[in-house]
Amino acid sequence: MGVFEVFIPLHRKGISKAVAAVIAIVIIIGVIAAAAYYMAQRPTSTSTTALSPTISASPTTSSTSSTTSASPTISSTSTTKPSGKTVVVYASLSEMTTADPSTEFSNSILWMCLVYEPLLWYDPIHDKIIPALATSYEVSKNGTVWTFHLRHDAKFHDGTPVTAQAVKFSIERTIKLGQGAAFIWDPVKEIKTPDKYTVVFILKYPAPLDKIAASSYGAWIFSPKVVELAGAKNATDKKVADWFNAGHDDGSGPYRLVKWDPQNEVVLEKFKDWWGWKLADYPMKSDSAPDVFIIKIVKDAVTQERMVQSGDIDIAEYVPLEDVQTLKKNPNLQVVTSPSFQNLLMLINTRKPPLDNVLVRRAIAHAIPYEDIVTVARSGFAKVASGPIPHGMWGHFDNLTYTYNLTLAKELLAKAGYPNGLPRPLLLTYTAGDIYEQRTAELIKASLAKIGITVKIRPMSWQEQWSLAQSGWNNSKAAQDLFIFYWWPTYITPFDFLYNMFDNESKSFDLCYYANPKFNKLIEEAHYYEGIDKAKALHLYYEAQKILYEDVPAVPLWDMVDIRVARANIGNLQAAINPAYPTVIFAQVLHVKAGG
Amino acid sequence: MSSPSELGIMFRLIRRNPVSMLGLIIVVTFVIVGLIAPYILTRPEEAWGIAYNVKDRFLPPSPQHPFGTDEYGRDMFNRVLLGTRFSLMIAVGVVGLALLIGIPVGLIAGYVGGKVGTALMRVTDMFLAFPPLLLAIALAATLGRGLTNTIVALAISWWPWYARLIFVQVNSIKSLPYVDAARVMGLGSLTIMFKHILPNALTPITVQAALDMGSAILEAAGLSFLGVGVPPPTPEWGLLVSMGWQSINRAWWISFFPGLAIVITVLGFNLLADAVREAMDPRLRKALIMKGV
Amino acid sequence: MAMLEVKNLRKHFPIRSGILGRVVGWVKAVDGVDISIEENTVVALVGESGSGKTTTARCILKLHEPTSGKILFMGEDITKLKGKRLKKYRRNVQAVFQNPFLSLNPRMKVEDIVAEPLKTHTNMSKKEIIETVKDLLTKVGLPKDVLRRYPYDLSGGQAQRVAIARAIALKPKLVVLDEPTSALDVSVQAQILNLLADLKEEMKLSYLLITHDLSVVRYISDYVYVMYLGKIVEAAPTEELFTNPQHPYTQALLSAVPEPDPRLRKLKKRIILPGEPPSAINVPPGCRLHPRCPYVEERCKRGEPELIDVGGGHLVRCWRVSS
Amino acid sequence: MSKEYIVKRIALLILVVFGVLIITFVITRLIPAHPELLWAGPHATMEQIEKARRELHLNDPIYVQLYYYLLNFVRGDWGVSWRTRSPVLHDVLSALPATLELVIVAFIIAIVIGIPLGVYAALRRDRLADHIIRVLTVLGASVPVFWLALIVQLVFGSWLHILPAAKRVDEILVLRTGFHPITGFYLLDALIEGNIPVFLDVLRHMILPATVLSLYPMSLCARMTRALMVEVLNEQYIRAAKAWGLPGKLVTFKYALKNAIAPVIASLGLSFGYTIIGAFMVELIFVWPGIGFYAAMSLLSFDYPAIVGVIVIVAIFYSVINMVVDIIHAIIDPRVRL
Repeated sequence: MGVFEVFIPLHRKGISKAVAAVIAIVIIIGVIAAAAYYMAQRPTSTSTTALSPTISASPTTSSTSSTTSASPTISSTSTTKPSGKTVVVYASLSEMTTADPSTEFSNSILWMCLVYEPLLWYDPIHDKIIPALATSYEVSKNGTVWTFHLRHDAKFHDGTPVTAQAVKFSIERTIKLGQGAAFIWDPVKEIKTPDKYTVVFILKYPAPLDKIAASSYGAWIFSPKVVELAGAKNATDKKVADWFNAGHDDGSGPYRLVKWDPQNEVVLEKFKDWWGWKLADYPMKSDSAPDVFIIKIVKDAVTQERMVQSGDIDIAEYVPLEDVQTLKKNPNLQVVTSPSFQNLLMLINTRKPPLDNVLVRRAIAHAIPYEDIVTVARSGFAKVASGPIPHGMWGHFDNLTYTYNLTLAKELLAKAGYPNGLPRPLLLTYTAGDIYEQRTAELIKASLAKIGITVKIRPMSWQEQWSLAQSGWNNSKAAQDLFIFYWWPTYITPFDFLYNMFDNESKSFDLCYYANPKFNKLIEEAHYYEGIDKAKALHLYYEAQKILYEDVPAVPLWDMVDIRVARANIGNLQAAINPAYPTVIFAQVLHVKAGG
Repeated sequence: MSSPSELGIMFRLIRRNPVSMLGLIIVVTFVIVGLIAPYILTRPEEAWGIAYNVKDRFLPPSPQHPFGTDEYGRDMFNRVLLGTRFSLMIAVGVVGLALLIGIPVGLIAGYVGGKVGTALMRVTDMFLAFPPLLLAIALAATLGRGLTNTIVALAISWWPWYARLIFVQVNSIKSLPYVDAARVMGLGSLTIMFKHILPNALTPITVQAALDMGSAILEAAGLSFLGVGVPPPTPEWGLLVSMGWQSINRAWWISFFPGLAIVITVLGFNLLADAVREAMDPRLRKALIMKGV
Repeated sequence: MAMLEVKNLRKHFPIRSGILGRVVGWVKAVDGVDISIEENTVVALVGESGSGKTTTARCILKLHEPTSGKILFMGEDITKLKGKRLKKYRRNVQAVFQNPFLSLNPRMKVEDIVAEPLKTHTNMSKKEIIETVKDLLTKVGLPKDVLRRYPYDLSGGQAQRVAIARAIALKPKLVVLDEPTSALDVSVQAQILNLLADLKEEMKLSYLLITHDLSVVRYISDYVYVMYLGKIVEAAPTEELFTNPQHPYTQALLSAVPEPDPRLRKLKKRIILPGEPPSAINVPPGCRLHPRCPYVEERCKRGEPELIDVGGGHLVRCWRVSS
Repeated sequence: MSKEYIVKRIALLILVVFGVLIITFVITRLIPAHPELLWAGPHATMEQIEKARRELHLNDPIYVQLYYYLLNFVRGDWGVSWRTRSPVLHDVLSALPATLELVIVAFIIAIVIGIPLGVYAALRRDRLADHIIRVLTVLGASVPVFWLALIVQLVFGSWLHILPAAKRVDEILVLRTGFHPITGFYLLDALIEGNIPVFLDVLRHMILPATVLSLYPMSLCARMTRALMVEVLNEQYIRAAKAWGLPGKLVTFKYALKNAIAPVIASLGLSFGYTIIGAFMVELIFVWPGIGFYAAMSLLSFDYPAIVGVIVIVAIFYSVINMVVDIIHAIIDPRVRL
């Protein structure tokens, strides 16, 4: 009986106690409700809340659970208090991954771009190289010797200067570890350091090393002192990686890592000694950049939308696209769009009848309602693809779109010998859980039905889907017919798209099983000339894409347009976004105004 | 305990109570609509997901579109209507398959008994150690999305309940004299199991199973909502709610109406189940029969 | 040689306990029983509930596997029978159970119930079967219109007639009657007993009658076995047993039978055994009856007496008789 | 209360947990064509896939795989989630308090409202109030929890702005007041630290999800209470008590409720299973950082090590709760012992 005396105190003491208990519970609920109501009435804090001085500067943040900053307190909602610091909160959809700049190949790009610097930045919209740690560079005629000149005033966060040795050290560590994006350095035979501020790369074969050096992954420069700080034997010792992953950084960027809680938030604080702050005309900095930049993990779009509306966050990575039109009307908010180099394609199994017939593939290409897909799948926030190279990127051409023409599609199908449609249903796979792929797939199913092609759509986990597609190399009959597929480049070159998806040497991702020696030769040559003769390279890339247009191994569907919704007082947001570095907000160029 | 007039008594009891009658009406309507849904659609192509209408996206409910339209401009009323059929298929499929597995297991465990019976019931217990739906979630995640897979996943997490019920029934029936009589007559074990034991054990289980269909619909919807159930563009109700979630701020109706359909249907089954449970309570029934119901 | 001979039959049920189901003891339901039944005779097996009489019958019907002992039917040990020969045995030995409603499958019509043994054991055509079923029903005194009825539509007497029809359908040699009338109204009891007696003569049947109702025994049986706690304590031809009971237990049983003649009622002395019958788990040492026996002596506690023939087929298991 | 019963019940629990592990092994290791691919995650390198293959012992016979599977579970090595890149056991355990807090509050709501509702219905048996309560409780068991969560979130969070629509606490407030979770149970932590604003804020955040989640156990609780109260009220000694002239209400509470309580607790134990699965969906919708959210996110991204971890921990938890409920039930009502 013992248990229940505690639980229901009614049966022993009789009615008065029972009534008292009920009354007490009612009162408690009442108090809670009243408190809740009171809290609801309290005005919510507005954006760019200012922190009073106590986000501590000690970079010794350890592990995920503990926070270094000893209870930071926020003084008021105004930004301009003399003692206050400006804070910008950016909501990321995904958790951060690792913190090792050599091997990270995922979401941590979000802050690494602010904490670490490469030799160069790349502005793909204007096809322009922006100096970073290197102020200038030269390339030899045959494209195999690249010389970079470093700036003299750059410092790592540990206070040591950025030198040629540090560059060599960083890149060699990345190459030796051989993980993540290390493959970008594949062309490099040797790195030489003739003097303190000059780095020379000797290549095995010509490659656009300027763009490689500006890669979004694997190109970070960090201080050689990390070996000592980590208490490690050498650069590749696991202790170094552990030291990074415990939440330490030693880059040279405008911000430093002060809190590392990868599942909840990452706090960055201005690095006062950054060389860029002092340069008057450097494009990638602002005089009113935020003092503190917080990356907060908010895993769903609807919540991000609410939080940016209430001012709990300043910039949302992602809101439901359907709602963007409404958000644009809100005077407290701004909506910034920018091209993204992520595109969606439908890979066709070119070895499985009847899709081995190019006429059938062309018929399919002309039966897809590209405009409708963009409207429904992305609420208009995408561009109808023209070739596999996305809009805004060097190597993109505007005349490679297939027209949506059902009559033509039917004619082509009839010519291929299927006047009444295909004899068997086609299996289309897409990644389960991806709403854009799902909507695209549904529309393709609906429109192909109009020319007599039945499509069975099957959402699958990426792994299953990929292994199913892989099996197509041995037995193309067993594999899927159509495969909805995203691509985005590791570093910005058309070769990345064309080689990976359409060169049969690339077994991992040429999941059209497309093999065309002529095409392979064209893109190889184009890649060769990219660093030497851009015009010639461009022409070759165009020829290659025309072959794809005729052969239709895949149907490019749309190129993503990124949306950022931010509080209106976050200035210069457009310039802080660069499609070569997806999801990154370059906080150092933001103008943060008071109020909001 | 299992005379054919049992259903008659049950029906008389249900008719007496307006709330139970409501349940019956809902269930009957659901079954009828589920059967004829594909033939009464006004926009069948939109319902089946092979037509869309971009300029009619996100229209709020109106006489023309009673449940509004979705992000493809498809009429939600037609989608929900067709969804009735999928829910019916799932309900019947899950319960049917679960019976198909559960009955033999329970029957063998109960009739054969001994080590085989104990082993079978231990296995059943292990399946029952999972909270409802959890095992189905695990299975669905492994099998991949699809109508059949959803049914299989749910049925596999479901059969132990029926195995249990049958086991208990068989255990009480197998010691009845007519089973002894059958053995003395020289009938084989299979004949005894299927001719003498099973028909007498079946009534309570089939009634229970029919009423469980409501829960099957609810659980299938849950699987779809978690993204491991039926794949789009199938207009399964749970999936429709899940799909509408994305645009709930702009168009609440996309999620609202399919959810309402689930609520009403499951409510119907549960009200009926409630009434039947009361009717099967022997004490109550005796009292009512004596009153001359 | 008798038609059915039960020799030293034992049936012990294990008692299990704990998670692993360890056997912690045994219920010695039948503990060394010998019975023999001649052709066209009625043998009764009487005793209180728990005496093992039903278990004995179930062993004979092969509803239980005996722990040890032999059951010879026409000279053949049936305890290990399987397959065709078991089927042949089944054909020869049938049963009628106590509660007619529980012994008839509620989901089958009367015609199907009675036809079932015919379908199982003969190659008769459908038509022949129906004819046979009709004959059988007539034989047990049921009207034709019951054919299409379900058991719950019948009265208790009618239902028991159906059960009897089913039992005799294959013209068996032996029918085990397990309390065939105790669930019926008194008026119906007599009818059923008469029917059974008629059938016995007509079809040359033997009965093994299991009952605790001694008036039934006296009415129908030729020979009586009395069981107590798994053992036969007395056996004799019916009249001999009723007029000259030797074992204290039998005497007590008989004293409980209501005397039909009112003049004799007052003369009859009721013998009441003190206490409840001990459970078959803890069988008392020595004579099983000694804790309750009014004539208990020292020797009764020490050793168990043998079954002694006191003449005229009258067997008694009591120290008072054997000395 | 016999010791033997508890020992037996614990032995059964161990057996069941073992069974749960075997079933999950079969489902997630033997059914998929390439478990190593699922384990390694999307965009995994060949090296990572090979590593996963080695870790899963896929080149060994099945019984060896099973041996290592069980061994690793016992050792606490539950694999690494490729979505969060941290050990699954760590993820699961750190998410557990949030869910437990939510579920406990939901159950408190369920009991506090459900039992009085059931008692009231029983006292007003067959009258209008009883019928209304009956329909409401049946409704409570018929509403898909995810739909209700979406609707209340939309109405109270987005349209009326009365209550927070997502998350566990206002993080700016956390930052401002320097709140540091200790146990992971925020209500408790806030009280320990004397941080009243955070306490109230956590409570406010909890109202919507906990209420939605409490609906099912509340319905069950009310129905059970009603049924048992009706039965107990009919029993002889209640009539006798009335005849003796005790005040009616006292009799009702003192005797009837006391006798009805044990089965109600048992039924709440049973509804725990439904509630925890409901939490998967409710947490997903309310972005509640508990095990349900973790599970739902893992499902959406097919993060197998995490899915398996969640399934095992939830199944074990459920079995333990069932055992505890059984034992409590047996203490209260010795007749139910099996």
